[in-house]
Amino acid sequence: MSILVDGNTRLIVQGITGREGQFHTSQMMAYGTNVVAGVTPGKGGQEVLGVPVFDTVREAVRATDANTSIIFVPAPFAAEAVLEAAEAGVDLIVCITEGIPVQDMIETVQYVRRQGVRLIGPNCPGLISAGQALVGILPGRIFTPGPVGLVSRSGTLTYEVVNELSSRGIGQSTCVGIGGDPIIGTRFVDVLRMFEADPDTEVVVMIGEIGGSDEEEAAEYIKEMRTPVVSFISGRTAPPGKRMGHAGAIISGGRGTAQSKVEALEAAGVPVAATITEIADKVAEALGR
Amino acid sequence: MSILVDGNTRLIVQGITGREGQFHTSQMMAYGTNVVAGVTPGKGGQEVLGVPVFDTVREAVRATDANTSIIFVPAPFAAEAVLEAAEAGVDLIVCITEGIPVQDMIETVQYVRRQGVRLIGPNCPGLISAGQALVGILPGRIFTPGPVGLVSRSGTLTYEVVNELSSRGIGQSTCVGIGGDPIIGTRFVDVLRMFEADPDTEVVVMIGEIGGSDEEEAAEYIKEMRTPVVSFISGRTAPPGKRMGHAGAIISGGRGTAQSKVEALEAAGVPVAATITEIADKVAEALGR
Amino acid sequence: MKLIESQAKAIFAETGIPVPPGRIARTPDEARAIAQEIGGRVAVKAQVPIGGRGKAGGIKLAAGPDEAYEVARQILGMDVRGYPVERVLVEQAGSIEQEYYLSITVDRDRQAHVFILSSAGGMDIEEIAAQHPEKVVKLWLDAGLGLRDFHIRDLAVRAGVPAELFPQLAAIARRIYEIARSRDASLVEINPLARLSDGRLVALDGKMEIDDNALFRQKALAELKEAEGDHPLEVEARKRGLQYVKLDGYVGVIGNGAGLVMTTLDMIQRSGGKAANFLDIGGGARAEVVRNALEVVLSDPDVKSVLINVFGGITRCDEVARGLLAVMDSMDIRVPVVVRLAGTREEEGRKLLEGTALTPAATFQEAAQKAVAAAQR
Amino acid sequence: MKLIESQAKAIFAETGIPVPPGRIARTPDEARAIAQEIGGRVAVKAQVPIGGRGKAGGIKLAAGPDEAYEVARQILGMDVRGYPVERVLVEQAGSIEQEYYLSITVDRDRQAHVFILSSAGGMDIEEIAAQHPEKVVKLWLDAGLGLRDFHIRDLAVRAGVPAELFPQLAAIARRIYEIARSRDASLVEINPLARLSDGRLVALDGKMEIDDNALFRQKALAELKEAEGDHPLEVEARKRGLQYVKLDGYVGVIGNGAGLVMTTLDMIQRSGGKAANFLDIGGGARAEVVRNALEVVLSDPDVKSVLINVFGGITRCDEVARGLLAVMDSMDIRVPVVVRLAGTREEEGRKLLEGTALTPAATFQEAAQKAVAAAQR
Repeated sequence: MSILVDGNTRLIVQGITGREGQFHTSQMMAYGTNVVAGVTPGKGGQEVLGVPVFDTVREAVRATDANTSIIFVPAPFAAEAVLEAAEAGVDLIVCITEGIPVQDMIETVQYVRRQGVRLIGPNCPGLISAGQALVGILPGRIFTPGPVGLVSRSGTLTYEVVNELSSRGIGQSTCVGIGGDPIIGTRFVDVLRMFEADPDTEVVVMIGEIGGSDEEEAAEYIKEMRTPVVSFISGRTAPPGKRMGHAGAIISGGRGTAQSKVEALEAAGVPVAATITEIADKVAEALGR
Repeated sequence: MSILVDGNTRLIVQGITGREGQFHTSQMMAYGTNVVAGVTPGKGGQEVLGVPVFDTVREAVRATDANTSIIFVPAPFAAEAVLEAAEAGVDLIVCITEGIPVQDMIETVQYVRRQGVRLIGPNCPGLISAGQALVGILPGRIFTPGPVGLVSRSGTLTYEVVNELSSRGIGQSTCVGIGGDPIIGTRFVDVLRMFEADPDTEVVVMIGEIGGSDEEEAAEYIKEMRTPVVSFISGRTAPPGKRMGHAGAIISGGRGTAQSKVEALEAAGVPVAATITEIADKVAEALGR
Repeated sequence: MKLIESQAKAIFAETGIPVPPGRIARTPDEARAIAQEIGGRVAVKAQVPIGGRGKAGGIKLAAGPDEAYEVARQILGMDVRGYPVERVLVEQAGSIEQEYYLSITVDRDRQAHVFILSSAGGMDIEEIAAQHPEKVVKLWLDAGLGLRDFHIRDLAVRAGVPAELFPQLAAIARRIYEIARSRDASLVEINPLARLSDGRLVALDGKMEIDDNALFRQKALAELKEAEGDHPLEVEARKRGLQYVKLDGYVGVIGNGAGLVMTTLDMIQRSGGKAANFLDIGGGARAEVVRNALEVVLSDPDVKSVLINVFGGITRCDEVARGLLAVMDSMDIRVPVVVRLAGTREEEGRKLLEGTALTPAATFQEAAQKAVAAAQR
Repeated sequence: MKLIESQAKAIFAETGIPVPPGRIARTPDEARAIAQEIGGRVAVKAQVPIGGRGKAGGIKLAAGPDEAYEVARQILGMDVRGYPVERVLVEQAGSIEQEYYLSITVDRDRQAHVFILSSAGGMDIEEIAAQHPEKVVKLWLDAGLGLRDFHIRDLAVRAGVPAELFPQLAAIARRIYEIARSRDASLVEINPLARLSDGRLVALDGKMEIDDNALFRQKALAELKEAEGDHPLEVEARKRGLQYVKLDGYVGVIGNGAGLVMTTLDMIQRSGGKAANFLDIGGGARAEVVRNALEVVLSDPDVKSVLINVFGGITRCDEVARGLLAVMDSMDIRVPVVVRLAGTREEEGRKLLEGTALTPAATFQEAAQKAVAAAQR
């Protein structure tokens, strides 16, 4: 099993006619994801990779009964694309686009939440349920089905971890990249809840970084979890007050430092790995291998 | 028993220092309602009728643990008063003020709904649980405790009905005036649900009028109800397209006419009385008296 | 309050919604001059606050200035469904390829603003909605989110509006939403929204309704309201702050609370009579309000009897009685007046009226019957 | 991007937030002239993009023009925490009765704008918040509802602001909210917001942070950004579209993905070294981007070795290798460069680099160790 996406996922690609959208659609289809429609305003009636393109998400949902949408729309229009998908009635929206203004996302995240729609991202690599469905830009090749759930604020770092796990014969259930922006639709604690409810996820790896207090909040929830969690925090040596690419990685005051996160997690009984190999060691340990 | 208000009601009066607010506060207190605080911006620290006045609803709630608020604030400021009460954490807001712009109420009703707060009104007489609590401007004197729940879009007409019932020895549980404006916080169907769940309400009287399709919607729900409902529709002879005081009472097209409402109710098995005396007759019948 | 076409179009033009060039004429000569100025074919349209002008002959085309003079002469002074035509709008008549319907209004059931768009504009939209509901598409707005471009695209696609019109449609939709918000309009309607042969979308006709409750913050519109008005008695009642509607019967009605007054009208009909008006004095009315109300009702020559029906909740029956006595002191009451007082201080109220020319009634029914009988005597 | 005091105050003034009269001076003579113009006591304040100016001697009062000349002479050219002072703001120094703190910023945990108000302004607000949290009151806004007057009243009452200041405070709060919205400011801070002896509230100091992601729609502010910049290498990197931060070590770092790069910095420290920079080439980088990145890192004189750490997901390792080869063709590489390529097309990438002067590494750890060792050799 898995969380969020699987063989029942019926996917719309918003921005399918763009370079990024088209490339990743081909990758997702190659992985076996059921891409049922594309949306690009003004390009309704065309086809991309054999997938019908519509002018609006509502039309696409009506015609194809899609339940999930992934967004590759340029930053100035991406928040609107999320809102459109939320109103059109999909259950899950994955926003890959990076560089969306914070203000747009505040409005969008608040709206999507009250509509009861799940948003992953923005500025995230999406998610993958190994062997079932890829809804994102993750390199499907490195994933192998298995018992480890991953949730991360950082894309490439996650691939490193997955690569290490797979190379040791440890497979994954679902891997969710929640994105590195300050305002995101789904946070660590939301995904941890889903993994906790998934009978096939035996261990969870949470890959955090400096900035915000998502990890601290997650630590509170982990105290109640039955499923063991292994963690990693990047940016331990980042100097205070410097931006490290992710707007999220800003340290302000005592909150959001690597130290505060590591302490909170350790207080919750979570092993915090110091290196990527150590993550895999601790996962193997938790699995009793 | 009763719905919405009772001996546990701890009431704030917003606009307590105004003429209306002060007069009705005295009436509510005389009826036995527990008025714990008043709010008038800029008049914090004063007392009115022995009730402490605060500058903000939040302060009033913190100081007195109030759970209900009634609003006598002038129309241009009334919608904001509702929003303030909703953010301050009361459970029930009763807005007496009439003449609030529709646009303000659209925004307010949508916001209050998503905050999960119950709003009665605006432009309504409020509500009373006979013998327990009066939160509104209804003439407490005419009510007597008993098994009949009333819900109405019209104030004075309701008093007529209550007067008739009481004079025949038929008492009331709670009487709710939902207000005659086009945009209101609580509609017939909401109150019917509460009466249905109230073990002490044995019969419900629903007093509707032309305009909107609240009564038609209520008729759908009444089909599922165990508690018998007696109805009355005013404005049967009103000419189409004329405004009859309540902005609500506008007939447009085939919808919202007295005929459409009477037909929907009769199809749901609801006796629709033609006169006020007939309402009382049908209630007596339903009570088996 | 309703705005007529020329008022709505003035607001459209101000907001940037394209309307045909044109102006108001009060005489055939003015119509000729305007047609001359515009050049080419013009439409001459009666400006009255009621629908169905076209069918009633209130809208005519003219090929040039002389014909404009002629049709203006026909229309000015004619009577459109009870409204005398004092002004016509003379405007350019473009070559129409397609007519759309576009509006924003308030949906009381969904408690939201709703946009309505149809490719079958120009005709009666309610008829289309009843017979071909699929041709009239709707979209409800979240007040917190407002109107977004994707909303307009969604509406347009569902209504079958061709993609090349999206940008024009979006601009117009944004503007009518802006009008609804900034002017407290509970209805902004463009019908037809015409696509001309040059591809432009133009508002050929417009209607607007302003929320009366919001006039306190719509000073400019409130002034229009003063100036316009419907029946002279309604204008007079409004000046006195009364909720009054003129009806076509002969029993004058005064009561407190809209529901009670409507029920009183119903009861008059049940008693075989016909009400001359609706008049709600509201809650907690003082003697002065009652006096104003009775004066307005009595100034209606159609009124053959008056029924005053008050249930005292906040309103005190003795206050009502005092108001009635004040009128009797100041004017000669030419018709029978039936008074029914119940509720708060009903005893005191009745006592005050004892020995006057007013006819007391104990119940709602009795009051209606007595008033109808008195009128028919 | 951060705005300095004078930039923030220019926006305040434009929006209607009261600021003291004053202007920028670049020389002591200019400072004297401005002080003369203003009259009375003035403050002379170093304009640098960093906090703690006061403590560093960058803010001084002057009783008149001559003293303004003198303190400006002291401040201009001084170094405030690494930033040379090229400009001072000379402004009227009013008589302060009370200092408040007011700001709006983004709360990532609550996913909302948050207003912060304190009666203990003027000092370090974070210290006050830590030691006396009850003195710093917060209010989170619903994006759909926005800022309402009752919000400001609520904040003011809780922060103990006297009622007579509500109207001024409300006007200022509405304006900073307006700035946050219209200018995509993720922080607008007024500290202190001073109540002068004449009762007026005035913004004595202001800070602003603009959301870099929104610069595409903030043309005027984007131009300021071009002009300002921090470290020259950061300005250069920004021009080339790279996410670059200058650090104080000696191992140059290039990687793809912020998390991976940060972990690389951590690993360098674990291996006993110190990173010279953070540089993220992002996802799916082409050869051109890699070339730009390496050129920027190599132009830093502090760099003693370079570590290139790429995990190919979308990014293709062969593309990265081609970018590296291009740099080697065009410039002389003066320091050891360690390259670790893993993931998509890692084989192809490694093969391309075989036989070059670049040092290959198989794992993350190995790469860090080699780079640190090479730098220390």
